[in-house]
Amino acid sequence: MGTTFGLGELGFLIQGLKWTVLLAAIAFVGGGIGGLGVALARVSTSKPLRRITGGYIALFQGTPLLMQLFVIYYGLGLMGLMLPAWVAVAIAFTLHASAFLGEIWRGAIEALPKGQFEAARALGLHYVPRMRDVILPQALRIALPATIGFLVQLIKGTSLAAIVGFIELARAGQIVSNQTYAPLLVFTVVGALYFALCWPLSLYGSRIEGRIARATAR
Amino acid sequence: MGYTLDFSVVIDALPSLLWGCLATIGLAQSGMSLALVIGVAGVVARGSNQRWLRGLVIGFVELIRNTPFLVQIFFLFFALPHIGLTLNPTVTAILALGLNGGAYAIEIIRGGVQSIDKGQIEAGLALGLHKGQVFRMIVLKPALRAIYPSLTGQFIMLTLTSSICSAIAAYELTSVAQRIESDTFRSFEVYFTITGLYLAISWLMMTGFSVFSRRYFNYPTR
Amino acid sequence: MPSTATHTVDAPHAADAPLIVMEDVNKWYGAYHALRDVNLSVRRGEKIVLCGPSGSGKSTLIRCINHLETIKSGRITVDGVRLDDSTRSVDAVRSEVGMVFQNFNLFPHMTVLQNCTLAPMRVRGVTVAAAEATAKRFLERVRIAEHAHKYPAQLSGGQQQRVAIARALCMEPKVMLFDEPTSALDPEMVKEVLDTMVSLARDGMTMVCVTHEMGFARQVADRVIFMADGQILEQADPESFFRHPTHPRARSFLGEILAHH
Amino acid sequence: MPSTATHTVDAPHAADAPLIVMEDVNKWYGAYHALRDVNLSVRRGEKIVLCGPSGSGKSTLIRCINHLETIKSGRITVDGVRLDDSTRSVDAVRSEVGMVFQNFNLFPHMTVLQNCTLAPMRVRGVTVAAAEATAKRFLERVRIAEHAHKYPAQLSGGQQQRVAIARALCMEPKVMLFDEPTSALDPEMVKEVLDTMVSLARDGMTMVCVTHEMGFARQVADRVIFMADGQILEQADPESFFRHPTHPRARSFLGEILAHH
Amino acid sequence: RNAVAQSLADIKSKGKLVVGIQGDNAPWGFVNTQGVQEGFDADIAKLFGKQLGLPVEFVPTAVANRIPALVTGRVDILFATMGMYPDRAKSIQFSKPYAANDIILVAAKGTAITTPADMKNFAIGVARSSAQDTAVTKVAPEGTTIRRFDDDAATIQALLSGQVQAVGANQFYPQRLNKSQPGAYERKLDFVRQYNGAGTRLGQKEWNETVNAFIDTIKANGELAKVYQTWMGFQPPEFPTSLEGIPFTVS
Ligand SMILES: Nc1ncnc2c1ncn2[C@@H]1O[C@H](COP(=O)(O)OP(=O)(O)OP(=O)(O)O)[C@@H](O)[C@H]1O
Ligand SMILES: Nc1ncnc2c1ncn2[C@@H]1O[C@H](COP(=O)(O)OP(=O)(O)OP(=O)(O)O)[C@@H](O)[C@H]1O
Ligand SMILES: [Mg+2]
Ligand SMILES: [Mg+2]
Repeated sequence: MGTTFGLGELGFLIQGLKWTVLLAAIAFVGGGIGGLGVALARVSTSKPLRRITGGYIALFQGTPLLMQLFVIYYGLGLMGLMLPAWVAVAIAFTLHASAFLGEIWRGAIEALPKGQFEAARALGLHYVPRMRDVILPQALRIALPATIGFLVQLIKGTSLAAIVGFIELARAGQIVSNQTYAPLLVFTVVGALYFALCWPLSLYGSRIEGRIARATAR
Repeated sequence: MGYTLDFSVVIDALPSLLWGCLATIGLAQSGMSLALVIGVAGVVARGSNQRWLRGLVIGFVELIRNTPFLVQIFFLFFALPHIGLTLNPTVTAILALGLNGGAYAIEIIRGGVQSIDKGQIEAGLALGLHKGQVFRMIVLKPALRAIYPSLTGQFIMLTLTSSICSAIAAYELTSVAQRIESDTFRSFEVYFTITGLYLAISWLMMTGFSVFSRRYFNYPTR
Repeated sequence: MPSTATHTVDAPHAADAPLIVMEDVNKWYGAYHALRDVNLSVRRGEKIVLCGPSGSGKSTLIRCINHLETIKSGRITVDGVRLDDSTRSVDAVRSEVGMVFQNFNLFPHMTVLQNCTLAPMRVRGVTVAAAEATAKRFLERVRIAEHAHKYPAQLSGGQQQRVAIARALCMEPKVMLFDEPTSALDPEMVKEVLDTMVSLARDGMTMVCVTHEMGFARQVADRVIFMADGQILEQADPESFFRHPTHPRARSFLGEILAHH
Repeated sequence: MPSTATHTVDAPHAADAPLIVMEDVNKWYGAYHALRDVNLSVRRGEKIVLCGPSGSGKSTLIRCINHLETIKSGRITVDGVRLDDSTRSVDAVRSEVGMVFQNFNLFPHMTVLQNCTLAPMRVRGVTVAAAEATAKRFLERVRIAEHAHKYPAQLSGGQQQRVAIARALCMEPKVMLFDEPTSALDPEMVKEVLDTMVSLARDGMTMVCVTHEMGFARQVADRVIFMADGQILEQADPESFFRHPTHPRARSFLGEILAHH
Repeated sequence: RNAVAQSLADIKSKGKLVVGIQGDNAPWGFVNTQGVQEGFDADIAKLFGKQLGLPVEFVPTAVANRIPALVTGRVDILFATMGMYPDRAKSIQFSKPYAANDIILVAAKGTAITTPADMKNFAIGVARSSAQDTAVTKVAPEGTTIRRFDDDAATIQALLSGQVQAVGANQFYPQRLNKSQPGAYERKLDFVRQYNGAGTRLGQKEWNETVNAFIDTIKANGELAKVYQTWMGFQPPEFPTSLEGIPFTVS
């Protein structure tokens, strides 16, 4: 028992990092699809649909991700739905991300000039091509910086998957620190790995934000 | 067989859960106040003409925004003692929340300050006010008003983030819940309940924020 | 040309049947009565200029024609199709009616060409090649074909508005609606857009234009319609309208806008 | 009154010494030379109107006077104080110079009264009561005292601009600078602001105004200064300036703006 | 109510044995840096799998989540260092004990703790929901500062960085603490000897019997002693035949 922090341990952390990336990717893709649905529901003409998705967003934005993970992970089990841990965690993250991305994109859709919707309708475009070809491409562009910002949050948020025993980066860090008795070193490395993952995204996000700001300032 | 939900243990533990809520609100409030101070100070420092100071602020913001809160709070709790600074869990939690919220607040408030018409600043200078006075008396309030929704949104997130402080044994709602859970083994009931309590807390805070906003930002705009 | 108030309807496709018929149309925005018992009929090939003070309901009127607004009571028929809120009737009408807005409303993320081919492809289902051929023809028509691969933001206001006209034409509509197409333009660009509209009018397109360009009205309108408070107060050929407007509101309105020019 | 180009300086507080002196002032924005060797001296009680085409440097000139812009070379002296980038000289000058901007720049989160008392209290250190008494006097002066407790957003543009004038006056400055104070106003509000300025002028306030209101210039200016390309090309009393401008650029400029009125 | 494997036959037909185990509690159960589950509990579970003729799948579970993982059917059985308590026995079915664990208090040598009452003067760290938590909470005088961390690693780290002055520990803590600061820490108090049992869901009579039979077998044939020697370096103690309020079998 008890090793020092070496290449093997670093490898183990990187193994955890892979899971972190995978989890974030699943959550982002799932949340992207779900969020699109939520955003469209929020701007739809159906009042019940708006209400329901509004409540859904309030629930997921008003409770800690930690609780969402726990309740979904064990709540599904309680309902007799037996799923592998990573599936349950992916569902939890997807639901979480859908709420946040849905809200971000709703804001972007509503920020578009009304004239864009009207011009599309006046051309006879139906709902699907109107949204797919005219509205969403513009809205997603406006929402890109906020979306990337949320992706960074999501990557960091995957560290909470540790509480349900998922061995991603943060959990791997705990395990290694437990075996090497060098938690400071280990957590510095863990922090650095998160930083290396998130920082380029953050930079990219603020670059786009600057570009959009300049374009709209014209 | 199977599992039957039984909320009686939760009802028995209600008083301690409510204390936990208060503790969470207290942590969040202190964290937010600190975050606001850091935010405003950071914006001032970010706009200074000292390169190193600007660099320091930018570095701080990027460091915080790109690492998980869990790592940050571990670092404060376990690393600071090695340089002779041993803070108890509650103080550590407030510090961690303040630093984390502060980094986001810097970026948000900076956006607000940039949205203020340059003419406002010039008008203040032309009246003979100094740069600091112009910032405090003329720029700050309209800037805060402009970004109030995103700032309060961030503060709600901070409140929810405080649940992670249980990792360093700070006293707050989640740690109370985990305590009850380990006493009763009634995990589902406990977690369902505190999820509801968190929802109530964030709703309460949102209400508080909007009341404050109506009071403080009571001047009309066009 | 004197104004005729033909009210026979539902005889589709007869060449001399009116293209647009509005009968007793009433429109409310909440508690505000925006159109009051509007009756209007537009013949094939007719050019109509709508004018009137701000808030009189001009935009509302033309937006009702292609169902961008729903009406409370009355009937609107376009080329024999009764607009009745059903998707079928709305689709049928919109594909016959082109519209040009004050703010152009080009899609900024698409090139000029893509702006023009989108609707024909998605609504009419024509092929890319066919849509592009049509688009090029109409871009040529508004003398802007050389900018086909630019994005709207790279064009001047006048050029953008001509693209918007071409985009509407690509659906080969039977009637074109214009809502103050030149009022968002810098003075030097107004003329290029008006010239395009004049040449469209010459080709026999049926047109309903909201505009305060009285020179344009004099040159091409068959009929000038004056609105105030959601009502049509006067309609006449431009000559008589400008020479001796009968309604006092029309007189004061004309006094105002002509003083500016 | 003929223009005098007195260049004696640094004799502070002598009643006949010029209040503002600019000597060989040069200002650059990056590579752009915005003011070229500007020389100007303003006597106590003198009213000067600055005009010239857009981009000629009028705003830049008056902004240099209270150090909203720093200059590259030359000297600016206000009431005997040489502006030298030191906080002391900047403070001294700013508290003697009032400025009114095109866009009013009232502080939206303060009432009219608070707008007017802020600087006297914070800069001069007077008490609330004294500051409010002064503020009320000047609000009375611009005939807006009844709105003292309203917020800027609740006032019309003309009222806002009068508050901005009162705010500047509350610091009891020796000179007032105006940068196109009426050009952001709706036509009906221009007159109320101009009337206020005329009455200020009557009371003997030293004024430097950038404005294209030629009626105002005729009525109150002691001297009209014409700028182009960062240079002062002509200065004369209004009568001669409007009757026979000597510089060709001034002539064409006058032709242009008078055609509009 | 839930579609959970109920009997031995169900598990056999599923083709694998899913075991809930600790992932970071060396030497009981931990995932090594190659990502492979190891430890005392892992070896016992493997023996069980061998006896059943089934491959073993490990699900590492955090201390606080062991019971939920079992109850919701995520795992078939817990070999997860489960201390046998009457309270827990209300939620899960314990088997006969297969391991013993001494719950103790550990602090730096100079720390003035000789009786449980002395704990009042210090901040005591424990891993939340662990046997140590239970023991310290029971024994410590009213008003003692008890800080509950997520796991052993954080608890040990808290002691090392001085955030707590003593920790509720199991028999392995001193060895681990002294690895990082040799000779600095010592056993201060002995609380209890606690027994660990395997956990199954309540009411699974046949399954519980299978587990008990397995434990009897390894106690008898020396396999248990071998595993003990490997991970703890000493021989297994005597195990009690009954514990107050904790039935080993389904009644
Ligand atoms: N969506 C709406 N909700 C409420 N009221 C509306 C809406 N759209 C228009 N109105 C009101 O209906 C009236 C008629 O508006 P409309 O836009 O048709 O006028 P207009 O004649 O086109 O005026 P303008 O020349 O200013 O464009 C106005 O009083 C306007 O305020
Ligand atoms: N901050 C700046 N950076 C760069 N160039 C500037 C800046 N401010 C002004 N300029 C340039 O300096 C020149 C003079 O500007 P100034 O604002 O003084 O002109 P002006 O005479 O007041 O014109 P206007 O009548 O349009 O207000 C202009 O060409 C302008 O583009
Ligand atoms: Mg209109
Ligand atoms: Mg200017």
